[in-house]
Amino acid sequence: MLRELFNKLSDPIISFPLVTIGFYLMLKHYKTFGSKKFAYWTVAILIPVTAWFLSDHNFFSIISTPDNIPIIILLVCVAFFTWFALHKAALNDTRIEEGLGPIEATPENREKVWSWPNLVYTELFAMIACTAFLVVWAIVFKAPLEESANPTWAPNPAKAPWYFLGLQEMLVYFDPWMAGVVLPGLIVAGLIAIPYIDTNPKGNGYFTLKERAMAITAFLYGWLVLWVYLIIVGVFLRGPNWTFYGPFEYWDFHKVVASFNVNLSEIIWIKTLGIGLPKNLVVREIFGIILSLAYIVIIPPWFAKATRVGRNLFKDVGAIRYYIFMFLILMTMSLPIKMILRWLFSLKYIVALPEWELNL
Amino acid sequence: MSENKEPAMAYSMPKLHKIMAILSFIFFVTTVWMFLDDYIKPWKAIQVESLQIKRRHIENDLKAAQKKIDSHKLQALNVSLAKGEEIVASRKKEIEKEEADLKAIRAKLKAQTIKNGIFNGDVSEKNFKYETAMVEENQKLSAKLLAELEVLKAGFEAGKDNLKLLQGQEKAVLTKIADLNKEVIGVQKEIKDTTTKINLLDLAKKQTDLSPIFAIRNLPLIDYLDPTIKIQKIVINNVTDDRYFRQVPKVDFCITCHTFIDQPGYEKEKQPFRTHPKLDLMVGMESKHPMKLTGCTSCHGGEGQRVTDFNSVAHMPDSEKQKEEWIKKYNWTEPHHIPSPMLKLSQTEAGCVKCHSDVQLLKGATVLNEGRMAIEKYGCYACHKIGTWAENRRKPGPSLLKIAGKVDKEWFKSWVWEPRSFNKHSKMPAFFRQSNNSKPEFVRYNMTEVNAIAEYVYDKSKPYVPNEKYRSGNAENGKKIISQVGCLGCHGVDGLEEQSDKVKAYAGPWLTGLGSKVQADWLVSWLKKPSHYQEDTIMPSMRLSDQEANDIATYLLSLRNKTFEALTFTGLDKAARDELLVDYNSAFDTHDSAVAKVAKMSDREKTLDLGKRSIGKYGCYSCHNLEGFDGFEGIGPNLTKEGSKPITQFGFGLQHQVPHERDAWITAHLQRPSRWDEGVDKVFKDLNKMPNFYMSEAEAKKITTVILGQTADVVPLAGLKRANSGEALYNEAMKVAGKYNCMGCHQIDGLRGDILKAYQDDINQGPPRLVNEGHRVQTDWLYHFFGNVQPIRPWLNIRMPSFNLSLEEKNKLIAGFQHGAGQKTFEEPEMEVDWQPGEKEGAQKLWNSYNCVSCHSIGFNKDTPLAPNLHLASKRLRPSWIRKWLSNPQAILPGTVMPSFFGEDGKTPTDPSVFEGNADKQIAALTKFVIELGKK
Amino acid sequence: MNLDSKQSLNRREFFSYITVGWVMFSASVGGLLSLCFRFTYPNVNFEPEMEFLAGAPTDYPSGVDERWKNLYGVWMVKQEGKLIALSNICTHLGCIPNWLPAELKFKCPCHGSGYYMSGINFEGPTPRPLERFKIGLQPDGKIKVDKTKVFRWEKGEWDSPDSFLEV
Amino acid sequence: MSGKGIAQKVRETQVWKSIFRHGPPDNSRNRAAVVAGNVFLHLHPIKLKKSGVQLGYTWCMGGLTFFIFLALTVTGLLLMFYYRPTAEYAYNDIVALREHIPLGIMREIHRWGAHAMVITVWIHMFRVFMTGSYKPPREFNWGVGVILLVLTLLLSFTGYLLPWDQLAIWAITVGSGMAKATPFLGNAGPGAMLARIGDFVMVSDKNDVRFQLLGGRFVGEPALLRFYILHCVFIPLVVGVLIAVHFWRVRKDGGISAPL
Repeated sequence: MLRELFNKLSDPIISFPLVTIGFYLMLKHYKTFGSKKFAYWTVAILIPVTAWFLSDHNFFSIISTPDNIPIIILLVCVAFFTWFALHKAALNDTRIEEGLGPIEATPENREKVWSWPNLVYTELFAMIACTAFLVVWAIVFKAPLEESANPTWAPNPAKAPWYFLGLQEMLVYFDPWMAGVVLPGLIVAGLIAIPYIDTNPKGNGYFTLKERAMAITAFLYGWLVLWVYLIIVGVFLRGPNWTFYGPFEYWDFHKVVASFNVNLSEIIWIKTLGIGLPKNLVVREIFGIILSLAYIVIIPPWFAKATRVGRNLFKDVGAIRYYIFMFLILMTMSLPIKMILRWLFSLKYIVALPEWELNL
Repeated sequence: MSENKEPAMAYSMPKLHKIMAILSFIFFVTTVWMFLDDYIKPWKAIQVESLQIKRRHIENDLKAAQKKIDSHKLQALNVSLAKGEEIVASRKKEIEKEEADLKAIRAKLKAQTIKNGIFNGDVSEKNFKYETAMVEENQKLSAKLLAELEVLKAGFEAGKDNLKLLQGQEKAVLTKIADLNKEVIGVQKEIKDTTTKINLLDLAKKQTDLSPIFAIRNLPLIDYLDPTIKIQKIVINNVTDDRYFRQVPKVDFCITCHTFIDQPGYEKEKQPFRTHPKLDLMVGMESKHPMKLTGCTSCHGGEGQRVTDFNSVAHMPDSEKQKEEWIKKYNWTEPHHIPSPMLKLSQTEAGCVKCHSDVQLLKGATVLNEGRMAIEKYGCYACHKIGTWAENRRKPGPSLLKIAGKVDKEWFKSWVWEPRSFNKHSKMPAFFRQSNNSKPEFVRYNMTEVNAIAEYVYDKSKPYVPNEKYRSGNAENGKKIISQVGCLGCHGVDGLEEQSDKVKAYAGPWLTGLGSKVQADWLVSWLKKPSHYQEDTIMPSMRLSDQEANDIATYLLSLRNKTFEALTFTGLDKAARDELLVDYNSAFDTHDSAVAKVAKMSDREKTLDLGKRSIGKYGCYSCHNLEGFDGFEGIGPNLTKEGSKPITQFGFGLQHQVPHERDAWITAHLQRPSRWDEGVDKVFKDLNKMPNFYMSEAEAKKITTVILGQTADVVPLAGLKRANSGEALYNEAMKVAGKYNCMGCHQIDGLRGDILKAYQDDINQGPPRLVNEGHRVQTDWLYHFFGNVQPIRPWLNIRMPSFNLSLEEKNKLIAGFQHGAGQKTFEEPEMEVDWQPGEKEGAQKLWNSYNCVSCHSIGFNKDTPLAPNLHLASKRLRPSWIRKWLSNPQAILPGTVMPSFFGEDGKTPTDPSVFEGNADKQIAALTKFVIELGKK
Repeated sequence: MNLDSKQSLNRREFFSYITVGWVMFSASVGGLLSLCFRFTYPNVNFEPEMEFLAGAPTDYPSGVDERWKNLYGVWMVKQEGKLIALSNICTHLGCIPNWLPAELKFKCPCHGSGYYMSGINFEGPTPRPLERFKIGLQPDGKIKVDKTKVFRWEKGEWDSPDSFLEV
Repeated sequence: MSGKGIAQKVRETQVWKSIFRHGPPDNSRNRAAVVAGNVFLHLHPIKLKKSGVQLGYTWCMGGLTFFIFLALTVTGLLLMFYYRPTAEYAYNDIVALREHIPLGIMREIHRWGAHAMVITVWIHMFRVFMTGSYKPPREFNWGVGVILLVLTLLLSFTGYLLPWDQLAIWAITVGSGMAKATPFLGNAGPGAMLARIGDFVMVSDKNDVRFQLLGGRFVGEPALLRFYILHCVFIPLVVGVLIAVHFWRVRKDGGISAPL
């Protein structure tokens, strides 16, 4: 029963909101989360839980697939380093509140030391450890090799390399031109733009959360929830036909999930208005087009005028930075918005123009 | 200069800029040059030209098509269209109403589709859950799910019903609308139908426009988007290029320039725009060798993957004239570093051999077949291995095992020394008196060798006593018999030159000077029963009467060669003999011990030893049966892969006038093999031993084609012509037929029938042509016939001989004919005649009305028969063949005297009164009638 | 000529050389780079051909024609004045369905998916109708089927004029 | 002569001195000299802030990324001796590496190392973000870093195809399928419809950006060759150059990050 509960919980419809809430709690109570006590307790709880998870045949077989090993390492690393970063930030923030300044800025840490041997040896140790780790990894786990390439028969599911599975998961909600081209392009462009948008002079060179709450919240949400979480879903929870399977669920080929999705235009013209779809494509999709444009064009100025946060931000960074930032945030948020619309209304496309290959 | 010089500057800025400008200009020019060099290609110009040619053809087609259209009719249609539009316009309101209905229905339809889609998904999901619960034996859950499922399913069913209802309504409304528009729709369709062809042609013509879009598509840099001018390719997976480490599928770009090679209608264009001349056999979509499957270089050779220019693909001119022309037109040069240049046009058939390796004669490959026949004639295969098709053949020369009983030793020596001095048509080649062995010291050795050979051969010869006595006869009569019974199918004969030259028979020797050669008794007994002298001879018995045999012998003996009779051959030069023996022996020993060894031998031993060695040296045993040479291989090099032999491995000696090409060497070699020794100082034993056949250039060229076809190319199994079991048996049979020269007389399935050329006036007087013979005659009958030949066509002078066939050969022949014609082994011919009511009477009526007995008179009246005895037909012929034959004899044997009673299509009887003029019924009845004749 | 005008002349001269030099240089480098770009598109492509000529529309009787099924995996279906080229890959798991003339349906032997003659699915586990291929008429009146372009019903592509031939 | 004496003698030879310009780094002068005088070590400053050597602060993920890059270069170079990028042989060669080629485990190291590099480079970025180390004067270097991150993913992606197994071609088919949807440049992307005049189709599967990537309309032998070249030569070259720029800017923009 517990397993079934986990299966149910891990469905993105439930787990995505859960993860979002967890993310909010984590940042809100980062000092608790970043404490060593919390870490010890978590590990203490996680060890038997993991053991119980591993005892399940289906879970174990998914986890131990050779190509999934790196994702597990990634998970462990991300979990640890997230905790570690927040731990460090919590320590620094406490010090800053006390007026002491960050640890990294203490005189003993600003003292200059010789590169040889301090740095060189540190690096050498890291290299040796890394080499040893890689060798052990290579010996214990064979690199994956499946049957010879056969262009006439596709495995089901056909998955992209794991680091792109976040993008492939987005394909459920977006057309390839958005999920595969526009959004990744914006991720790269947005990342490069970060230093030019973030004008906050504080927090340069040391761990802190309080001094850069908004920047870190935005970045971590993108990184942890919209990237790492989606990869986990894509790797572990998507089976044949990209159908959702819980962690303890057997990948039954015949599993069917009811998924008949409807376009916004169909909802409005047929369901609500009860008349057929207009012939003219633009007229047909006019509601979706207006909505999408409004989302991008109206929200930023309204936000800057109507809300305190928006006003401050606009004042702090100036118009250009503000609009670029808002654009990026809106594009980021389009994914969760699209997810929620899909789950709540079975909405397929807001703008459905397959004739022009332009679906939103 | 110095006034505006900056400190710490080696050069002034303006100078640097100037140099920069100059170098950049050079850089720019080279870039542009490279760009143009990459873009401008000769084949592009050719494709543009081909586009114009195509346009011209389309315009002609268009004119023809426009002429075909009845303009009045079109006009009338247009008028009725206008009328129809008026009528429809008057119904505007109705139509609008219906269209509004349609819209409403479609909206509902769409809504229902969505609903059903949701239902479908829900039902499937619920069903899966229910099944899972059932499997897990969770009764409570499954019961609950089942209840839900039932509800969903009911909803889904209702939805589906509603959908069908709506679809029905939609259809009804659509029909109504179409009905309201019918005046317009019908006429529009008719107009469209009449103008389809023109519209399509217009479209095609548009594609040949040299419009701005055409220019843009082929613009440099963006000509990757969707160019119209592009390299066209054929990838042939079943034929490979040998890259030595690997066999790589062939790729041919030839059609890049030969644009219309597979399209009929361009036969009269200049090259490279001409259609392939044999479209029904090659290249054409419907042919046996479609372009996409066979490609071009598989047959023609050359470098299919190259498109740079005319030379890069290794085009080869067929003649000096063409060479001159190409040099002028295309700047043609000899191909370099290309192992297999294109086959010259006249040698193209060499390309067939690559895939059709096992068959004897290949239908349609005239040059190749004639080349193979020449090889058969001269017996090249006896000394050289030439592929699998030439394996296991008879020895081309006569057996010498009983030679002493046939010709005398003196004649033998003079013959061997120079066969042509006795018979200018001799197939026996000349080993001596050639350009490389005519030096006095070589002649002395050669004559010694000939003496020794004769001694050896006669020493081993068994005694032979003829079994007939010559009683003399009428020479004139003999000559007539020779010309009539079919001797000319194998032999040319002095005095019958006119016919002989027409037939060009080659299986047997040209008969000349026999009076100077053989004894009369020998000749008669040979004519009566050839196997008495030589058990394995292919010379058949013509079942000659004593008188006939004596008449023929008289004629043949009257042919004498006085000059040859006068020849005497110098006796054995013992010194030369010993020198030669010492030479042989010193190959593995010192000169002194060789001398000692020879000295120990007796005189006779020496002569016989030299005789045997000389026979081995010249390979006489390859062509003639000789004692002491069992299991010896032919002395010539293996020619199975000669067509791929690198040109550098051909020794051209000092023959600079022979072009350095594979085919030129082979042709030159065949015509005068001794030429390579000319001007070269060689010792006696190293002289080129290939004899001179004195063949004509034409023959040499044909043989060259065959040899060129013997390449090392590995063709994957899928690409080879693999004979099915029937074809394989047929090929075997044709090998036997080739051995006994059946096709010297019979034309078999369209091939050869040499002697028919002497019957051009009336082909029906010649030996019967065999078409699908295995289908025509019953296998048992054929077997019996080979053993006991009985005349079927008594009015013919020419005779089917009685061959000395072995049991195996007989079986091969009958099996080959039978399976080659696709006849099953155990098929019982429908011998039981089972008459339908009234059928027999009808058959009798037809028999009379078609007047069969007027030709098939045997057994019916005393008239001279002009056609075979039908009483024997049931034993001989297959009923299904009789039916086929009756329906249209001309289709099987063009020019036959058998009339076609059922028209060209075999469906229109000349006597329509019987069986309501149903041809099939008439033919069936007649067939039964004929079979019944044999039963009585 | 005074000094001023001489200097300005020099400047003009100097300006033109530097312009010529660098403009030509940039043009050449740009040209070479665009050639490199062009280089990535080969002139001859060795991929298997996805198009085939399928004779004249009149060669096909009404109903389902199976002549290209084995060679190209295509059914030619003539129905209601339209000729279509239907893929013979089951949209469920990729098996090859059979045409059952008696029941006028395609039936997949693997898991029992059924399709109407039009390719629409109506039974079994399959999620969507069969796919159609691009079909068009050549100037010589022959049909050309292009398998690279697929038309899917669920995307509303079956109304596209390239997805059928009016006969 | 004692061991020490021999060592002393060796250190005094011309050969030794021509290679090592200074004594053992056991005093300030030589510690400075060894870092400044060694082409590999001079990437480092002679002295740095103490926080820069604390693993708790730096996590050493950038350094590890570079080290793994080097390890991948070496193993990859060795793998190239046995691997042939052709449709006939690619798979067999990988099987051979797995089954019988000495030290075929190199392939495992290469593959896992590639995954490890993706992870370390992500965490490196994570750390740099968390310590705000992209802030002035390091904005440009952050941009270089992002591009290096993308190139790392591309390196891994192009290498993914090379084993030529089902995993490989279908992952690349799915991955490269997205390129097909590029607006205006992919045949199934928005705007591709517009780029046609009559039957002149300017964006089709024969000329779009996906074709350029794969050298064909689907993942076939040309794609294998292109990915091989990209994986082994082209991207590593670009990455190498950018790494040099990245390191140079680390030094020039104030060394390993620390509070300003």
